[in-house]
Amino acid sequence: MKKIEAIIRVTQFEAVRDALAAIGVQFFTLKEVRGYGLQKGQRLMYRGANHGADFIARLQMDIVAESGMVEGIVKAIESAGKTGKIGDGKIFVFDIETAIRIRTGERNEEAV
Amino acid sequence: MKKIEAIIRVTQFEAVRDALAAIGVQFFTLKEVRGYGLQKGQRLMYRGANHGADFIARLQMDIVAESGMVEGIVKAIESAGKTGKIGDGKIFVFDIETAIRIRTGERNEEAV
Amino acid sequence: MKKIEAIIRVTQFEAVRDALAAIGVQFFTLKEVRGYGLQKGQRLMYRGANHGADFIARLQMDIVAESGMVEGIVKAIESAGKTGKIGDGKIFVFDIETAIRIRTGERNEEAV
Amino acid sequence: MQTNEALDAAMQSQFMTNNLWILIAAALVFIMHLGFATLEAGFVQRKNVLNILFKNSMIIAIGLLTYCLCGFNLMYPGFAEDSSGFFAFAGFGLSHTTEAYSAADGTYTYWSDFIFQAMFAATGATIVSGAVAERIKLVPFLLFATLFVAISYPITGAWKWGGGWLDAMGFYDFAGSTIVHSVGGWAALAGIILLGPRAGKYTDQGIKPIPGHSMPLAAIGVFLLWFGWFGFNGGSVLSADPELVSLVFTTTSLAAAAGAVGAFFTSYFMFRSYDLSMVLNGILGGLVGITAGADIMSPTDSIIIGLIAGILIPLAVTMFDKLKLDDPVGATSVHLVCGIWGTLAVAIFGDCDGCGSFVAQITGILAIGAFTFLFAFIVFYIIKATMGLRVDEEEEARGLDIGEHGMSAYNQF
Amino acid sequence: MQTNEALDAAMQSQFMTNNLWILIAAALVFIMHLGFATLEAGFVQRKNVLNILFKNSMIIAIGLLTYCLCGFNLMYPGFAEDSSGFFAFAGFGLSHTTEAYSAADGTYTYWSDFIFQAMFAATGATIVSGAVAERIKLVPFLLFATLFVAISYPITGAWKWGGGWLDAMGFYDFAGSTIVHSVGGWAALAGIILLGPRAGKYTDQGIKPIPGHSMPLAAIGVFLLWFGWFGFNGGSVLSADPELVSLVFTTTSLAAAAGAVGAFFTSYFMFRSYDLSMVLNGILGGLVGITAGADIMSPTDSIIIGLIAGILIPLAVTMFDKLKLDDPVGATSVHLVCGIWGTLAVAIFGDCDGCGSFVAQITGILAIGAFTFLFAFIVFYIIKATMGLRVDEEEEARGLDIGEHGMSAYNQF
Amino acid sequence: MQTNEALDAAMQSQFMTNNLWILIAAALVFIMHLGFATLEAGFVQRKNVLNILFKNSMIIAIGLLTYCLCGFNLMYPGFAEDSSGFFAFAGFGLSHTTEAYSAADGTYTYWSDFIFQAMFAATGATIVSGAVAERIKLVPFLLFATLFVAISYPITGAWKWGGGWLDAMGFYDFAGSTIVHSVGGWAALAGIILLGPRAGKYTDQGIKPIPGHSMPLAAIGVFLLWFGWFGFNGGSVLSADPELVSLVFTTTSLAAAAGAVGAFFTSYFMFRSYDLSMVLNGILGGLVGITAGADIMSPTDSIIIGLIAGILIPLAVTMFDKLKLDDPVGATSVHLVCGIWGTLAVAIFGDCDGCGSFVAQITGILAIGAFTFLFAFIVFYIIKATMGLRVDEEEEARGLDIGEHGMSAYNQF
Ligand SMILES: Nc1ncnc2c1ncn2[C@@H]1O[C@H](COP(=O)(O)OP(=O)(O)O)[C@@H](O)[C@H]1O
Ligand SMILES: Nc1ncnc2c1ncn2[C@@H]1O[C@H](COP(=O)(O)OP(=O)(O)O)[C@@H](O)[C@H]1O
Ligand SMILES: Nc1ncnc2c1ncn2[C@@H]1O[C@H](COP(=O)(O)OP(=O)(O)O)[C@@H](O)[C@H]1O
Repeated sequence: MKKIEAIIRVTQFEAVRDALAAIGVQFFTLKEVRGYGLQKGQRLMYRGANHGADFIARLQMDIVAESGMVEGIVKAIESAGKTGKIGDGKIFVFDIETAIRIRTGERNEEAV
Repeated sequence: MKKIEAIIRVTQFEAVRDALAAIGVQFFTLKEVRGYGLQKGQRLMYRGANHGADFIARLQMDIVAESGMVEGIVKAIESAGKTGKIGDGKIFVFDIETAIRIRTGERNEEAV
Repeated sequence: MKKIEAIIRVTQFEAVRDALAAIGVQFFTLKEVRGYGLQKGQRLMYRGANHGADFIARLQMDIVAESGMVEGIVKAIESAGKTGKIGDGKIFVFDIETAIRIRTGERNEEAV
Repeated sequence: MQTNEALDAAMQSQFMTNNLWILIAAALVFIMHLGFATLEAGFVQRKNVLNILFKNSMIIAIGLLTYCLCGFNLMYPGFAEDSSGFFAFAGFGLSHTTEAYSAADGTYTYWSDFIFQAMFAATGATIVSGAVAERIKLVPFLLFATLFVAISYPITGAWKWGGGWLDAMGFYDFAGSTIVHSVGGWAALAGIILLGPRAGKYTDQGIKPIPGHSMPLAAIGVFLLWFGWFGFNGGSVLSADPELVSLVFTTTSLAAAAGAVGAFFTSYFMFRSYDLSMVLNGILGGLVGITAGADIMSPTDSIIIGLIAGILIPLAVTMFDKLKLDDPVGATSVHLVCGIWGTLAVAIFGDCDGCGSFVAQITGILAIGAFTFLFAFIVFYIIKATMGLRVDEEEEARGLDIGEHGMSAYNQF
Repeated sequence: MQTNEALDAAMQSQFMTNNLWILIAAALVFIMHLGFATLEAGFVQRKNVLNILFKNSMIIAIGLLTYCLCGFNLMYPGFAEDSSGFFAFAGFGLSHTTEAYSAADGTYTYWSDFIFQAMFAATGATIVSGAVAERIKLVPFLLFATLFVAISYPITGAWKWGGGWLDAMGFYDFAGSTIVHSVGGWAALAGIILLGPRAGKYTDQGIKPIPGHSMPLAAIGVFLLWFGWFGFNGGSVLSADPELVSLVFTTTSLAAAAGAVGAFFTSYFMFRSYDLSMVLNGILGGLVGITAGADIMSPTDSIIIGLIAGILIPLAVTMFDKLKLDDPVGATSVHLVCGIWGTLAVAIFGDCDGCGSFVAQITGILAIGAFTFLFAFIVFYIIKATMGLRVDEEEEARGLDIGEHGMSAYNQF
Repeated sequence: MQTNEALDAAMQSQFMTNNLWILIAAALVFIMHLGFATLEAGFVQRKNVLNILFKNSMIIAIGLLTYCLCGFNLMYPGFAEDSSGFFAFAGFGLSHTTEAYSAADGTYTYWSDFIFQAMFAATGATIVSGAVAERIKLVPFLLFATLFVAISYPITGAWKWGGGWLDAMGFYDFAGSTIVHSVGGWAALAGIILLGPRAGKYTDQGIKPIPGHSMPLAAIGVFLLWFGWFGFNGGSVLSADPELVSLVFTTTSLAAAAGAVGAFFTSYFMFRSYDLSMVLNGILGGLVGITAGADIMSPTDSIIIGLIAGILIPLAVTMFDKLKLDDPVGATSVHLVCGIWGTLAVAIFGDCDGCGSFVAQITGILAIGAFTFLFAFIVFYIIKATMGLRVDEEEEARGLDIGEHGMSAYNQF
């Protein structure tokens, strides 16, 4: 069991979601996050003073999947989430110990 | 040290919180997330067009605890978070390397 | 590769961000979360009834870094995030399996 | 002859001014509906905001149309002189069509009379909508609102303003502390009794407050209501009489101000908190309180009346909560309690001859209250037994915006 | 002699009242600009809110200044009698400076005339701003708005209100269903054709709705527009004539109410949903529909006109969506479709002598529509070819608030 | 005899119209308090919104009650003729009780006079509340506001409007650029000097902007203020004089429009940004600027005055920031700087005989400014020394809504 955290552009969300659906992944959790990274936020002004918005809004997708599916999921996110310009985001893969479906109590492979 | 991520129904939050408190867990971090899964969101309409809200609002609880407590915590969440209908959510357990309390610098067991 | 999750006071964010920048860490993901813990929220009133706001608003910083940098990052957060009063928050360190930069496909060390 | 021309021109000019004021007052009463809509929207939870806006948008539409269809002729049926004046109906639709009005006919035209009165009609239903918010089903509520503004409000209104039996016995209610505000409050009370409290409000560990989602919206609502009240009370003079209208502006504003101060201190002493929702309700309490006697009070009287209304607000809110009568916006405290208080205050402070005696005021309060409460209770009861009144638990938890409308009030957050 | 004094005083008094009403009506029309600003802000996405507020704040400023500079004298150039009255210009700036007006000169002063008319002028551009929202560049839009209110609106306005050729042929448009509202709608149509739809609105899988970010803002907007419409229609009587102004208040309100009901039922039958955005548009549709004949309709007529306008709203919204003409706020449905309907309704329901015949009404609709659409299309086209009209994809995705202004409408969330 | 009857009726009719306008103007000035409340709420951070709404709700209540108690009689004490007219007090409470007013007594009743003036009184304190927002303690602020509107504002007001020494020397301030707006600005300046800037605003790396939490609220505020200004300036004619009131409507609107344009271009040239907050402040600057001479300016004059006021806004905001005088809503730029400018503009553009000379205007600005600044500084200083003026660091960081009220302005997000 692995957990994939993908931090993607807001504008690529629908492409990534569809790419995931195409390989059978329909379950994930989405979070609105602020990204600090190479792509600086827009220059912001308010009442004559600059405030470098050093972050930009991003989406984080958490996907839990069997280890065997990780490679495919990563590929799907990579191709659908990529624009080639700075700021495309990151994918992180974690090991997961147990996954439980609250409704049924099923564990691990059955739970995701 | 383990980290438990529970993705639950918004409506079960208070029950889960109280069930956790009953077994002595009062520390956790809560996030508002969007769940994509078996339970589809409500059919939404706006100006005559459907837009399948394919997600529903959910809460994610992050609980860090000693390994020995994990089983009890999972049980508590399972029983308090369950309605039996599709959409009850998931619990994921992760291994944690180090936990530090910023205020005191205490590590691991002492920190949570 | 490690992932550091730091749950800090809203008011310490800028200090922590600057402390991290000082040791060369400019990439992270920020989340607005609600903390349940020792520091209880303010006593709240509305129309004559108390409602213990049992949580307070907090920020969670997710930083992925090479294992070698973890110690320095934790130190920076600890010193900049500390006020000494209850409620300073926690740092958790996780092991990460793979990190991928979506833009380039670079993996792990090159990706962060 | 030329003299007559001049006098006619002068009287016509007075007629124009009087009539213009009634129309402007009607526009100001109209904006109170926006005040109610934003106040109620601010005081409900985020998930029920669109629903309350929907109801308030439909209520004003229903109110105007039913008042045109039958309400106006139920409320002003032209009771025969010396009749008991309990019920009469002058027929469907509006009767005036062609000839122009002039100074000789009074201070305003038929249309001005209609539109000013019509703007009042929907107020009662709007008051109810706030009290039963966050749990009542949409269509049943709209059905109730239609019957209430089409039938109940005009009938009790006719007893006094239509020249009926309460008017004959000297009941005094200048602009409607009882006839408009309590009436809404009684119907609200019937609704919240039959509906029960919102889920999770009254728990074993005590009262769990459910804070309104937006205080700016609530504050906008209260200021707009105060603004509209210049038309509500000022227009009820039914002419632009300089002395009376300006006195009414003064008493109305001073009572509102005193209501704020009364609620400020009382809620601080009771709860040790500076609670904006109480101060906002206090302003409204002061306004409702002065409404019955705004034209006959001195500044000092109006300050006292407003102050007491403001003091009543936190007490009433606490009382209704003790009784587990759940009213998200405080409509019963504001409109029912302060409406009764204002009507009684006429007997205490007013000194117009042969009117506003304690007996007359109490009779009016009880008769109108009893009729309205029963009407509302029965209608709500029948609806409950047939269509159902309350959304199911799951819908209440998820919110009525998604449940009833499939939409959210706020998007892209 | 004394008699004359009395008559003069009486006439002066009438003049004062008439004039005062025009001024109050001007203030009410002004508040419609806040209504448009909040309505449009509520119906756009969160990321484009500041941009729309910025445009609407500038439009009223531009409208007043250009109307002062040239619009007023283009719209009321004083056509020679019996002239065809197509185009004339009375010179730059305002001409009145010193002598006071009195009863002898009409019902209001030069300044009242100017300010009441000037408040109307910017309305057209405001209607456009909603339809082209979320994708048009700021400065090109402001340029268009300036040319539109300075030149196009006054020229077509002159044809009727300035006493031009349409007036001569009996075209009837009391307060501007065509002259103000359709005109805005035609320009909006030109804009959305040249701009294209917002990214992602029309997809292979069908129409993807892009819900407005705040229904409370939208509702505030619609109630304020209704409130302002008392001045828009009521002030168009151009005096405080009691019979007429009160009739206009009545027909205006009944049509708005019927519009809400029409849109309620139609959108329920079409989509099985209780869609607040449709009911709000329905109210506006009713208001636009009654505007051409608000002074000559009976209550029943005005209810029918409003009801049909309300029914047209969901149909028109669906039609424009089918045509892939993307209008985030429904401006074309409300102002263009219901504006045409209201102008035609004069020929159907109205019975003023020798005016408002089908021929005259259709001629007016077509002539003004053609001129306005062409003017707007050409100006937008030239701007598109030179400065560019549409923000780039990335900016559209990120939102115009950050893209055009470097600011967000909401902070610290 | 009959002739007299006609003349009396005509004069009574004029009296009715004049009086009605003062009352409607009072209602419009009232709505400015909602304008201030929403503007200030929009420009502060999300965590301090409820606090600012609370203050503004209490200020209007306090203003009306203290004006009734003593303010009115301090401001219009009836100075003996040829007295220096510096200070007098006509006693507590309102003096008028029974006899009706009629045309013979002027253009409006005692009550109209009171309520119109009373609505002005709280304005000064409202201006202060915005400038000291996000860091001042609640109860100390309310104490200051009470003393300020009860004592300081009426005393300086009496110098001119009460017929005091500044009036005698020809100082001209039609509707209060100095008497109302600068006065609020001076007190605001005293407050922000003693309070210091918000934490984190002025850092080593320069000025860190703290954006307002809601631009829609701010825009609603500015449009409502403009709307209310029709009553503020228009009502200050103190009659419904057609020529004057309509001129005032025109000059007021043109100055506001020009203020928007002035701020638009200046802020673009200074900062290369289209800053809505600057345009909104520019509109207000134009309104404040025209206020002193709205009845004596031509359209061209008023456009120039408004344009310069709009240009001054970004300059003043930048200047105050350079001086580290932190004003979250720009109250000092709008009300103090443009208030001074507008008062001076009377000497430049105005040409009323023997009034508004440079000497008189500058004397008025300095005398009223000095008195008000000192009064405010001393009161704030004493409060600071005794009760403390500023919330502690932790409360400021967490926000005053939770800190002072235990509530949030927005819930369930
Ligand atoms: N080391 C990191 N730890 C956590 N989040 C990161 C890290 N590096 C990048 N991110 C997230 O990924 C986003 C995109 O990264 P960025 O460096 O801007 O683009 P790119 O991946 O194209 O180089 C950032 O905004 C941030 O949210
Ligand atoms: N594989 C997954 N990865 C991440 N989140 C998931 C995954 N599966 C489910 N979830 C989360 O759990 C929620 C509930 O899951 P769902 O499948 O709807 O119900 P059930 O658990 O009853 O089958 C989803 O909305 C989603 O947020
Ligand atoms: N066991 C835990 N699991 C998850 N989050 C925790 C845990 N303990 C604390 N936190 C988070 O850290 C925050 C600060 O912790 P708290 O106990 O209040 O202060 P301190 O660290 O100073 O003792 C909490 O609000 C909560 O968000």
